[in-house]
Amino acid sequence: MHDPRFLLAVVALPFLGSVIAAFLPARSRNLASSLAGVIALASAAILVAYYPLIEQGEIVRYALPWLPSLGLDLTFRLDGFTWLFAALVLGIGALVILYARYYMSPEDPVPRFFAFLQAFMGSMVGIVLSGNLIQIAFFWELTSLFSFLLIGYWHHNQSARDGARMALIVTGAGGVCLLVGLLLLGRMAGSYDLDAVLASRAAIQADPAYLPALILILIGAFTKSAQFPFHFWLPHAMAAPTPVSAYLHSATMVKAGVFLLTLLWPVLAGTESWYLIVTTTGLATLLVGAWAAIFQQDMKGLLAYSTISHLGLITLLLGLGSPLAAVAAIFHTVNHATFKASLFMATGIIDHETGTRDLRRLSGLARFMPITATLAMVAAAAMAGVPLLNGFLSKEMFLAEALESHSGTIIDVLLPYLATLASAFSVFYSVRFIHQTFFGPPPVGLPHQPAEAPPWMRLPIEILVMACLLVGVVPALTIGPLLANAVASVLGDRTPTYSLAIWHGFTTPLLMSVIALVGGATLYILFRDRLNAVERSPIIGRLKGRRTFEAVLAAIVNVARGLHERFGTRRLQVQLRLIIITALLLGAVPFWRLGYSRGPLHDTLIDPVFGLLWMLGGACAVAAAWQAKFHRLVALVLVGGAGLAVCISFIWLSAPDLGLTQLLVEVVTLILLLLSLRWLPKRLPDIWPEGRKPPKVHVRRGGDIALAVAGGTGVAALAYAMMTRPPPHSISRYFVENAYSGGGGTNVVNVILVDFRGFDTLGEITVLAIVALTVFTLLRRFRPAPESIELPDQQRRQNAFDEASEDHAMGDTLAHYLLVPRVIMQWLFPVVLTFALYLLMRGHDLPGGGFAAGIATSIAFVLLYMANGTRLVEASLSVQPVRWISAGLVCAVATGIAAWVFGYPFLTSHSRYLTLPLIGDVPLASALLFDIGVFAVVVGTTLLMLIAIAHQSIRSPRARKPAQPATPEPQAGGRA
Amino acid sequence: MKRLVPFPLLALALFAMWILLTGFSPGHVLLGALVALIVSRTMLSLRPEPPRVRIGWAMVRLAGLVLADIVRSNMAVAKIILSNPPDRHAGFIELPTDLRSPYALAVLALIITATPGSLWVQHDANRHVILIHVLDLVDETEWVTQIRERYERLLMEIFE
Amino acid sequence: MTGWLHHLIIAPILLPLLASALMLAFDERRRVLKRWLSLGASALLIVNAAALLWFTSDAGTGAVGPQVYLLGNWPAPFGIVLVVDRLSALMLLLTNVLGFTSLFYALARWDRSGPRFHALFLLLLMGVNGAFLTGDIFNLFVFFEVLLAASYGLILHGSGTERTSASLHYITINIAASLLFLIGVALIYSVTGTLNMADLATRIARTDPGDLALLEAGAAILGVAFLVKAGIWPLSFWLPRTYAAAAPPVAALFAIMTKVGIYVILRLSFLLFGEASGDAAGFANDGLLYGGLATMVFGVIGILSARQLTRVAGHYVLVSSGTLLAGLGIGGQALIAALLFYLVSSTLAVSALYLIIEPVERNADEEDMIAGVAEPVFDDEYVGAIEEEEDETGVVIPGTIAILGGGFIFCALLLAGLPPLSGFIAKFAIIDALLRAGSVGPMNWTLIGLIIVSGLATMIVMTRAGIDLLWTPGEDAPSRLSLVEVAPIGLLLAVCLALMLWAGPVMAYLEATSVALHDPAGYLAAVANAAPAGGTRP
Amino acid sequence: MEMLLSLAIGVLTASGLWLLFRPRTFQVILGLSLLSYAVNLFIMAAGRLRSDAPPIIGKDPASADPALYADPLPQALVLTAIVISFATTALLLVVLLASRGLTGTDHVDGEDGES
Amino acid sequence: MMQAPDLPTWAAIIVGLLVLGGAALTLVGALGLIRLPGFYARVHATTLGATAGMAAILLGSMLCFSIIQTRPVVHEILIALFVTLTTPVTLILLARAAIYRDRSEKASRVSSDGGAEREE
Amino acid sequence: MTSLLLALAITASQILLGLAMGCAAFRMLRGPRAQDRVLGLDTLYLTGMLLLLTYGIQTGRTLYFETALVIALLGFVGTVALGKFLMRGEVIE
Ligand code: NA
Ligand code: NA
Repeated sequence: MHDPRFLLAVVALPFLGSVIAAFLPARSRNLASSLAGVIALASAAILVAYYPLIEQGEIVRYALPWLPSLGLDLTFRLDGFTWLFAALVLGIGALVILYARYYMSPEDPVPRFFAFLQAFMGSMVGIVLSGNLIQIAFFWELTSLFSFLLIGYWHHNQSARDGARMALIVTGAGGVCLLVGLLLLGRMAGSYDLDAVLASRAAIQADPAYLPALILILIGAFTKSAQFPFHFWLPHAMAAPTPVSAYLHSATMVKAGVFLLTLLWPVLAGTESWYLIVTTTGLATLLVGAWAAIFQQDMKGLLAYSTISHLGLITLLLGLGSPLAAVAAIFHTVNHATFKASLFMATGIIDHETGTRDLRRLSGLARFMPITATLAMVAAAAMAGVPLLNGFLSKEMFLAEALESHSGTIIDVLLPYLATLASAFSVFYSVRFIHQTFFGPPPVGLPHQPAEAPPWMRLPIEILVMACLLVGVVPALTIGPLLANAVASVLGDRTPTYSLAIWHGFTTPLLMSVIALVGGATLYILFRDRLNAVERSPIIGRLKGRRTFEAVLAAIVNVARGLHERFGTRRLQVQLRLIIITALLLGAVPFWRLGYSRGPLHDTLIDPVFGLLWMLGGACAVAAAWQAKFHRLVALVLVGGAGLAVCISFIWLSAPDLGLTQLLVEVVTLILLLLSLRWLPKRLPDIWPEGRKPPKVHVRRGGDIALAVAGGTGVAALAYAMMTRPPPHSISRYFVENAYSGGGGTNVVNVILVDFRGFDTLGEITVLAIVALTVFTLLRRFRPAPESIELPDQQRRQNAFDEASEDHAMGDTLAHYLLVPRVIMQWLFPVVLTFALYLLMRGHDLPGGGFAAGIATSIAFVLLYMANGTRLVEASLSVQPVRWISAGLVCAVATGIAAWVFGYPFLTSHSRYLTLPLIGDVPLASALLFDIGVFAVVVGTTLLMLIAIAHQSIRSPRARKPAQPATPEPQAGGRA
Repeated sequence: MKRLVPFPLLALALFAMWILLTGFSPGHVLLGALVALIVSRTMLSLRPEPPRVRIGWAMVRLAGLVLADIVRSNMAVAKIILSNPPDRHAGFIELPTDLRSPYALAVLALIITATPGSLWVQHDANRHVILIHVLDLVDETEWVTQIRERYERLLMEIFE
Repeated sequence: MTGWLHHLIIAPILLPLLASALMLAFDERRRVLKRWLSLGASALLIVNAAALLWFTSDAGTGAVGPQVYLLGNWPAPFGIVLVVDRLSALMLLLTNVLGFTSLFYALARWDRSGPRFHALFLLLLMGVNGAFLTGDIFNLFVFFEVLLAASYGLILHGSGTERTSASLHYITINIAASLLFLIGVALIYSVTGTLNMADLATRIARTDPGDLALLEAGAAILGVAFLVKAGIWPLSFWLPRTYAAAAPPVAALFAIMTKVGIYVILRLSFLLFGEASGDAAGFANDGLLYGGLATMVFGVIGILSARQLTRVAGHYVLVSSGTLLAGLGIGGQALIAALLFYLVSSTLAVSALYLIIEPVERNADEEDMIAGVAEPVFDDEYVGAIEEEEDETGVVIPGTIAILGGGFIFCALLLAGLPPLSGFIAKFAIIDALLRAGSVGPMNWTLIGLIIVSGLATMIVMTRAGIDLLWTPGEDAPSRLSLVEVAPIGLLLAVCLALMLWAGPVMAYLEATSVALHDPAGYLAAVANAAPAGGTRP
Repeated sequence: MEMLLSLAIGVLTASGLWLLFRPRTFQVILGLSLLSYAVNLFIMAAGRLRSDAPPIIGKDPASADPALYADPLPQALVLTAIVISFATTALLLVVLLASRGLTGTDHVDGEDGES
Repeated sequence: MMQAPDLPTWAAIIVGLLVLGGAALTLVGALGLIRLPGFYARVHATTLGATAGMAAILLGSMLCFSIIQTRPVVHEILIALFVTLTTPVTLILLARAAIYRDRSEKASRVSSDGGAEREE
Repeated sequence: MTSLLLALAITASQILLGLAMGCAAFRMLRGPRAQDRVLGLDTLYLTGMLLLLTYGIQTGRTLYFETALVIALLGFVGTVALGKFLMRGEVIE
């Protein structure tokens, strides 16, 4: 096949299968498994179809543009090495699928399982076929994700959940490091394209970022390949269904790390740091894994540690940096995949058939399941490195390399001994694995009576064991060409001559092998009885990896919580102080850099009245600040005084509109605040007797005073600096010049509000509308505090008085109180309305306008409410504030949109004079219509808010009824 | 007419107010009339006690009396404030009244309160007694008779 | 964009305003009508935003570049202008997608937990859209107030103690920030005499040196107001709490709120204090960088210490803001483009997360779900499955859980920046840009480190939460999950998937956006040359 | 006058800030009122001080001379600001009431700590 | 700020006297607010400014603007009317409230063995 | 000359009114009881209105008239509310 496009299919097919499987019904296990199998085989078939090209040493490439500006294209790339690896992934994948079909319980909803498995397979193939560094990272993280899902497949088991989580966190974290490492690598190479990277060895190794990149990439690879000290997650991943273990821990997942190391070997290997880090890590892993495997009681645990050990071996080989070692690494990768997969599957059969994997409980199974026993024995022999099996060949290569001198360090000296020792351990646990399971007396008290597994379930093992044998016996005819392709594409012109012969004569490696075999077997015979009593591995059992993992996580969280307490707050006061401090500091920075100076203008002469005004205004403000805690009403009155000073200042500063509006707003705000005062708690005296405040309080208040004074000073300084500077050439000149000619009004401020910047006003009335709706909504569910539900003290006393005195009926005190005021206030209502209409009408030319008119109108209503009480007013008048709001908004927007009809943008005003008989020129401005909209919204909103608050007084008697004791909070729709 | 303009006095007052505010022009006469008509009708829904007012000389006489009293008491109170005589003593007086119309009572309240030195505090509708505070109380009965003679009679004439 | 099409620029503001104004005319009994009205308006807003994006990108025929709308037909520096360029079109589209999905989700039941939900919701959209469109700093203030007011209403929607208490803080803090906003605007106006952003840009270049300090002080104080909204540390403690208190669809829409602050900082810093303005710009950039890094650290700490998923989400919002601010502080064309990608992706992710939290937690057994990763799970070395009797048969996952689980995993991946959704591309693009700079400074490394750490923290916590909530077998049957709840989450995730698949064109758009931001000449020219309709005013 | 007005703004700001930092919601509301006075005057100050020059022009073109009038723009901005701060104050007030009803305290943090 | 409209001398004198007199009367009333003991006495003081003081200033204003605009300007009447209508309302309401509070305070003083009452 | 006289008279009366406002403010600050303060505020408003009227005369503009009118017509509403609150414990029943 020459069309590179099918490479995409190799990766895409498993994902497609995954999606299909996800939607299959839970019970369709035959369909799900056959579909998965077919897909794996189809992908594999495409791969096989590319073999002729690969054999010729060609590299198949297919790129789809994806993120070209960042040098990221979806690139698939197939060479000898990746072909071999992909074949392994897909081939073993197909076998695992077949195996899983029989392994998984009929009750198990396997479509989900196969969905995850295929997605995992796709991700793994994705890593292998990636022609781009980022794409590798992409699929890399996907394998972490899907392995998480696979390990946690039986998530109703605690161990599965924990194992999955640990695997994800460790490998995911490694993956992120890998991403950065690869990004650095790409930066050094000038491209993320793999071929470009592979071609820039010299540039990369000379780059100062080489070491950080190397470390980051190695962290990624080591976590994935369970290298010491990151190995601890792998044994816990055994909580996965056995087919998953067979797959993840033989050909995929853990192999991704060594795959990457092999792939990047040409550019990364050969430096001293590479040698030191990779070799040391590999060696440590090799020994630790082998040692721990000896002491496992769980068959899968033993295999897991053995996997760790073998991965260490491969890593060690890659770390050595010599081409021959690389060849051995590639070869061992393949070999390990075959025998380890078959061993896992055999373990699965035993578990399946006997109900346990405990080496201490199992015994003499060979007579119950002879075929499985045979297969397992062969595979275990391969693992131990027994001649005529594939494991022997690669281990011989390893031992030969161990004898070579690579760096002249102590590692060179120690390596032969340690390699032999590790091999002996390997023999030790292999023998134990086989002997304790299959030999000895028949087992007692197993959950199930052991029996041979169904033939289809054995078939994958048979195929794999056959492969072990064939490679072991006739390597050159079987694996030879494939390995040659792979080696050539990794090593290129550094490809060494190597021999795949079974017999090299009596060499030192052979001697080491023999020592290992004999030593391992001897050790087993010596210690076999004691092993069963071991709870955890001696020496390294103290390296409690997972415990450390959890402890580290816990420490992180505890530290985080401590820091969060320390550097965060829930308190409003602190947050407000921080905002003001920040503003003060940032506002001061420019003056600190450039210096503060007043402007060149002289102060204008102080008007004595203005001075008097602000003496009392300032006194009111300060006094209000002082009184607000214990004397709310007093503070309110004082703020009113300061407000009046502000209003008069506006007039003095040539802003009649502002004075007018501010006054009206003052009145409404005062009423609002008074309305709310009734619902606030009674002020209790200071909790500290006068003068006995704790020093902390003094300090805090002192700080607040300092901050307040600093803020006041800062704002004053800014204001002074502004006012003493000559005004810039402002855009407002245009407003004055065009207010009448273009806007049809003589009150420039109002023309700005309804025309030049009418859009602001539209937003402003929207704010009003929103706030009113919110207030209304909030008050519909308002529940006063229990002690406020009572009638105010005054009313209770007055009612009591009414009741007690003979010539008073209930409510007479109030009636007498309001008799005269009521008459006047009632008849003022139409007067105020008229005045409001007047303000509305004249706004465009003189101070006034829709807002002022609207507020005045609502004050008129408040007057009525105060005089007559809510019930009486609402019995006679029906005000529908929300309708007013709606109509006002629609009116304002419609006025704006009307301009569209004439081809002008939104809010384009139109004003002209209509000459009517008798009356003369009548100004007709669309702006007036807009202002009417504003008026309606303001009336609606102000009324809605005032009335909503006022209504609480009528509502509360209902709440006061004894029938309703403290009801639980009605949290409709809340998260209950 | 009554149906169209239910409160003619109010409408008139509003119209006058409009003209005072806007100035006299044909357009504003029309607009003012319109506003006065419409706004005065809002009182309909409030259903106030129907005011009965007799327009006549009594009103003018009352106005004159009140103005004169206000000027006089202004001087008196200013003197009190500036000299602050130690023998001044203030106090409440109770004033029985025959007035029943709330409008008449309101106008009396306005007069009493607008006159410096006296302050309407409340009217007990059950006992028909008005409570007044006086700044410089020399003779309680004199106050009572003065108010009854000078104001109450005229008010009865106008409102009842 | 000529003729009637031109009015599309203002439609994102008028459409929701009109729809909500009409809705107010109907009372609460006409719920169905209101639902259709708001959903329809919201869908139209997406179409509208997409059209604007089309017209401002190269894809649009004819009118390439920023489009200007002269309100009231007044010429540029005098009247208020709306400007839609690549950046604002992008933000509009993002906003209205979030708006639509959140609104859709709310139909499940949330819109019934209080009155006037739809009107408030649309008005929030109006405020946000307006903030993205306006080219006038005071009008920006007005739209800030619109969106804030609506957000106050929406947080309180459904009432309850926590919502009320949280909103009390939220409102107070924002009022304080608004006052700072006004002070800043006043200072800037007092020096430059203009409010139009483009006009400001040209006038600032000509500022008298003696007035410079005043101008910068104005910008700095204004900046504080934006930073409060953007959620910078230490001005953002209110944020996680407020968002957690809000109803899920509201919180999901709020995901855009911090981005409004970011947008304004982005817009104004490039327009007003671009490369030319020297020291001040450098100072501001350092501030953003350090502030952003601190925010990220605080966000990570918060994520790790969170006991509820809503808190995780809230602190993730901080991390996202911090990343953007720190990135802005470092600057550079490629980085800004990457940051914009991240902005879009993380906003969608947070929104989806807020939507999915509630149904996920609804299925959980306990109220306070995340035990926290603090408590060790393992007591010792691996012992395998030998000692525990474990059930090695899978359990059928109910459809509800499967869907939720899938959605949850996707959200987690997005947040942690893992494939296959857009979070990965965003992370890649940012780190790539940070590494591509001529010399990679220590601050670049710090930012990279924090990006990685924050991703890991998110992954750790989300894994734990997901396992606890979805995998731990519960006794109760899973509660019902309606399509109305699932569809919007799916839509958001689909958008993220699409961002991944079409990362190329998206990134090309964002790169062009970044280029235009760095060289605002096009923006300035568009505003300056916008001619009133009909030559002169009528 | 400039110095006087600056001082006035400063005093209002300082009083407002002090109240803003207090723990009782009512104090905070009053503080915000005082602060908004200060800010409104500050915006006015941005247009520089002009006495007796209200921006109400005549109808003849000659009267449309900007030099004759106080800057109208800050006035328009203040009007908008007044309205908005009125609205938000009202809202905060009602939230305060609701919070007081639900939590039983008028402390800004909803729990009575030390003041 | 020293400025004033150009008026004929006679008018200027009358206006000046009216305004000054009104202001002085108002000040006297306000002084009463300080000097007079007790709330009920102070209530009366306010009325000075609200009646004669205001009237004088309004007359001055009417005269002044009538001359400036060469037409009768009488809209100040409205202010007089409104103040006259509204001031009593406030004073009545305040005075009655004060009486009530006096009474209740006395009552609670008797009942609560003279514990210091807070202001509100 | 007459103009100066008038100016002096108006300025003097403004100062007098300013002092009157000061007296009212004194009552607001001093109390001693709430109704005293409210009375002070009411007087402050009234005097402020008169001040605005003199300002109108001084500038010869009628622009400030409406503001004065607002105080005259609506200024009392706040005082009424305060008075009612003192008497009844709430403003609108
Ligand atoms: Na009196
Ligand atoms: Na009054």
